[in-house]
Amino acid sequence: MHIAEGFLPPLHAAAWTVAAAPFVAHGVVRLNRQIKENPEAKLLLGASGAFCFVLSALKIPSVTGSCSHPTGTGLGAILFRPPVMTVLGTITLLFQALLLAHGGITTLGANAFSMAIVGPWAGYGAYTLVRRLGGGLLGAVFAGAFVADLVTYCVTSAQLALAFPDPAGGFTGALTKFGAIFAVTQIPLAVSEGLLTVLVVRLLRSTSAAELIRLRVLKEGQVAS
Amino acid sequence: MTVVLAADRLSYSYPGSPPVFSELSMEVSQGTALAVLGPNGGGKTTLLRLLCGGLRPAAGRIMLHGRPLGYGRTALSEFRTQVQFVHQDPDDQLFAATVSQDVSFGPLNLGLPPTTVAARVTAALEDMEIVPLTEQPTHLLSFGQRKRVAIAGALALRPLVLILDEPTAGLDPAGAEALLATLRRLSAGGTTIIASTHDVDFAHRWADEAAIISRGRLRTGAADSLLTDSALLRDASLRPAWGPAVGRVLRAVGGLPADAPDPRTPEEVLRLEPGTRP
Amino acid sequence: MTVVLAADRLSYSYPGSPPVFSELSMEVSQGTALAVLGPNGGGKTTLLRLLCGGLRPAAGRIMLHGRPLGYGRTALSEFRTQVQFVHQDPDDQLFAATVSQDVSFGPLNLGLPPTTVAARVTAALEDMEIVPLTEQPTHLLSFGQRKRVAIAGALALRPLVLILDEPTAGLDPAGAEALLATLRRLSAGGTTIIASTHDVDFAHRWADEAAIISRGRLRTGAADSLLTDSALLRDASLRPAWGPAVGRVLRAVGGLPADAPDPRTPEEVLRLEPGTRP
Amino acid sequence: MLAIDVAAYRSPWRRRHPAAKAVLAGGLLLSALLLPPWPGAPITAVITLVVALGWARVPPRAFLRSARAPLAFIVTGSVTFLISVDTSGLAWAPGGAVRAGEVIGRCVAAVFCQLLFAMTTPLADVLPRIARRPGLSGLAEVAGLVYRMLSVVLETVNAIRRAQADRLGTRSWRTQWRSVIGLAAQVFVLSFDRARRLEAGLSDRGYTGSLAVSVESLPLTGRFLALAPLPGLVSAGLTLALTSACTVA
Ligand SMILES: Nc1ncnc2c1ncn2[C@@H]1O[C@H](COP(=O)(O)OP(=O)(O)OP(=O)(O)O)[C@@H](O)[C@H]1O
Ligand SMILES: Nc1ncnc2c1ncn2[C@@H]1O[C@H](COP(=O)(O)OP(=O)(O)OP(=O)(O)O)[C@@H](O)[C@H]1O
Ligand SMILES: [Mg+2]
Ligand SMILES: [Mg+2]
Repeated sequence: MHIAEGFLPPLHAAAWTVAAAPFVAHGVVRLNRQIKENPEAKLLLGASGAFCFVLSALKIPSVTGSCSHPTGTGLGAILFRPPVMTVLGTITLLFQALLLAHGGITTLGANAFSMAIVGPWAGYGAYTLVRRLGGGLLGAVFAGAFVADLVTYCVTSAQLALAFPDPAGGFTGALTKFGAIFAVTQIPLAVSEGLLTVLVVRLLRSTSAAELIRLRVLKEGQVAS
Repeated sequence: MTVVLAADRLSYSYPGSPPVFSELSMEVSQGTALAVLGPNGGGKTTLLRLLCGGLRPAAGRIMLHGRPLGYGRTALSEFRTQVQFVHQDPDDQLFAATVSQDVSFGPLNLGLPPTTVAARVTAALEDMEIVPLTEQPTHLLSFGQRKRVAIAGALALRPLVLILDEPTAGLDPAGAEALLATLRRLSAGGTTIIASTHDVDFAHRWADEAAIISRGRLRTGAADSLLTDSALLRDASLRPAWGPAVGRVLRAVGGLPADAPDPRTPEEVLRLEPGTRP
Repeated sequence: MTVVLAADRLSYSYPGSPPVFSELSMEVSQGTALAVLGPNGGGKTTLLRLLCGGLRPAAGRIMLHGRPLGYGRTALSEFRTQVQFVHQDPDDQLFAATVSQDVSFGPLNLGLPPTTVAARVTAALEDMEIVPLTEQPTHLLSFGQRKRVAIAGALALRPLVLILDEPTAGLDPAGAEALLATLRRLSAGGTTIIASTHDVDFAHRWADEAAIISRGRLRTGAADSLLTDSALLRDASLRPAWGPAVGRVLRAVGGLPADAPDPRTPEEVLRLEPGTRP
Repeated sequence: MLAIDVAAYRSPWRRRHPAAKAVLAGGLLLSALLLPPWPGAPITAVITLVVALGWARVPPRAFLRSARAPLAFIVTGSVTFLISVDTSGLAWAPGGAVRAGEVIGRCVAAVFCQLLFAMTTPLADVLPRIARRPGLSGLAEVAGLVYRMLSVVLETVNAIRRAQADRLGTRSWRTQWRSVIGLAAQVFVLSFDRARRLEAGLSDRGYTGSLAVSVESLPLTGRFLALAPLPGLVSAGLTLALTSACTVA
């Protein structure tokens, strides 16, 4: 659910763009540093961006039986770390706006704030927390993907509630409404995305251990676990 | 002979492009080996994908045993237990981590019990002569090996009709020879096989029937006559097969008895040199 | 003739695998058309990538004009202004969004002024006969068209040596014919060309010299003699070329004058039928 | 491939400078967002539609088809305006229909402007131009690579998805899960394999860190640029004139 072009009042669209800008700029600085140290990184980043885009275009069967798209922000944040994921996520959102008309240009800032900034950071936080607390890789991955997906949609609901407060209930009333429509239908999907991500990472651990080690998701010698 | 698969006045165009062909009809009889030829962009892949239910025609129908194919989920999945398609690029098809996992995908989807699945996988790997690769990861195999795994994945479903897109592309001559032997063995077992190729000599050696598709038009007929028609072939950016051309000239100059078959390989030609032991 | 490119006791093995070959040596003279043949997995691609500096040998050296190639950044980039490699899969090489953008990459890296770059791009597109595609996006092109763009990208650097990995794979016979003509034109202009292929007849028609690589061993020699040596070819999973085999038998039975050249295509064979106008 | 992308490459406006097209679509977008929704939104929407289908000759079916996805979001989102929620529970929102109508109107006009730009301007013409600006070159080059690899990976993924269907991978809920897990993992392997292969291919072409390419030089002057701001101005002028006429009356 990307906020469509024109849906947000101009002032809100501008404010979210301003809010997202420092995070994206920080990510770009990191990205430029990586590229400067190692020109080949550019190609890996390109591949990672393609991966994020294609991942979010896959249809997954939701536990309720219908099909929906995963956000991919949790897996992306775990694999590439939040700052880089912010840049890749923003590029993905821009391409989705211009190639699929999913999301808009003036709402790019708002969408980036939820899907490329808060979602990845929250997911990565959950993932790190579970690992620090001694949880296994797969448990942490589930937490990361689940939280990232859910938080992304909570932020979207909050953005909409801020823009369109309920005439009677104000911000909280509107948040309840948008929350009911977006976030609650999203819980089964967040579970699905969590499960999918776990199963994918489990598969990758056996087929692409070298890449996961390079991305520092696995440590050397952890492959067998 | 009973017609297994038929196309009835098919039309197709990709979104935003002119039609690849329209009103195209053809019939394939049980047990036939049919070669589909044509220039780059002629429409071979498109035709094969329509025949296997992977693309939905703009107009016209595909018929299996005389019954038109429906495009609902159950109708299609029933159809696919009988008609299987192997892509030109094995990387378009292989997705599981190891060879045996990938080949087991189809039979598992049929809901077969695990022992039957295992038996099917082994049989398919034996058919393709890749039993030693069973537990290898697919992405470390050579191109020719990946191609064999892709075919095994289709065979494991025991299809009535097997459709292959350019099965020899990228194989060395020995690999193509081995594939030829495999296809013949499958045909002998009653499987109907349709394969596209750019290699006129391969088509001529393998196929009973040929279909040439070029600029939206389809010509079908016995492989022997179609693949020796120079004008028709040239028109489709193809060249005649060597074997029949050499046979014809040799017979005319007395190098081959009038009733002898055409040589099929350069080795067979060399054996015709006077003074060579047969 | 001067030797342009040479390999001196090369050895190579991929990490964790047995050596593909060891102590392999060869020399390529200026202006030669050299065909590299061998079975799937024989090591053709590996050899070509070593020759173009894309892989670094475990032992041995590559020499350009007698000077050994260094693997530092400047040495390599100097080397690549003279030796260019075209991959089998054009998607390994094309990265820019449109044809002209992609072809401009090499000349821009040379630091040429914009007008020279533009002239080089146009010339390369003309050479490959794809001027009408100039502003097309690469991802909407057919395989054969992308292949041409990849070759144009190499040509735009005006290399001394052009190395191509299976340039005919996936092309229809007419496309292969057009490529043959292009390679001949480049040779006539003095470019040294090395190409791998599985198509013995293509190799025989195009190449002056041949190299056969199989199970770690390399045999080089004149294309005429190497590509008619049945035992050697069989050993490398190849088959003899049709043309020379047919020529030999026809001469033996009096169907061809002793001093006439071998027929090169089935069409030429058919023209030898008595009573056919030449 | 992606319908919007294909339309952009085939657009008769392909040879117009992207900046001029940005001025045109951006001007219309501003009037869609900043003018009072009634009558601003319908006026802007109609003018944009006329420019897109009439002047830029965007294929109408592709245009409307591409508008479907955002419209679904817009309608779902606006439904919430009809009801109101507070501590006392649910109720019909007074003036909710008007509010929903305003947002839908503004949104439709804005989406049309977005499509007008997207369907006449391929990313291929935009990204290399951005790559020339210092500071942004890394970002734009990475975006360019994403774009290129996207088309290759997407094509393979579509092929694998079809192949999975051929092998009965969409039969049931269970088989669908198995298919999508295998596919998602394969996308990862595939993307990184692509990067590795492109790395080899580019280094053979002399890659040392810069992916600069020459872009076709298009004129950023002349009639088209002069006309570009016009549709936006017309829509603004018309709206303001109508509004003031109504207020006066
Ligand atoms: N996905 C697609 N979208 C648009 N056009 C397509 C698509 N796939 C193929 N085409 C076009 O349809 C026509 C037929 O293509 P098809 O792939 O069937 O040819 P082919 O005979 O298999 O060629 P080849 O020998 O190169 O494999 C061509 O003109 C091609 O450009
Ligand atoms: N990246 C790699 N890692 C490990 N082994 C490899 C790799 N690439 C090739 N090989 C192995 O090296 C050997 C030579 O491969 P190469 O690709 O050079 O063969 P080729 O002659 O080009 O074959 P083909 O005709 O199939 O293209 C093969 O045994 C192959 O399995
Ligand atoms: Mg094809
Ligand atoms: Mg090779």
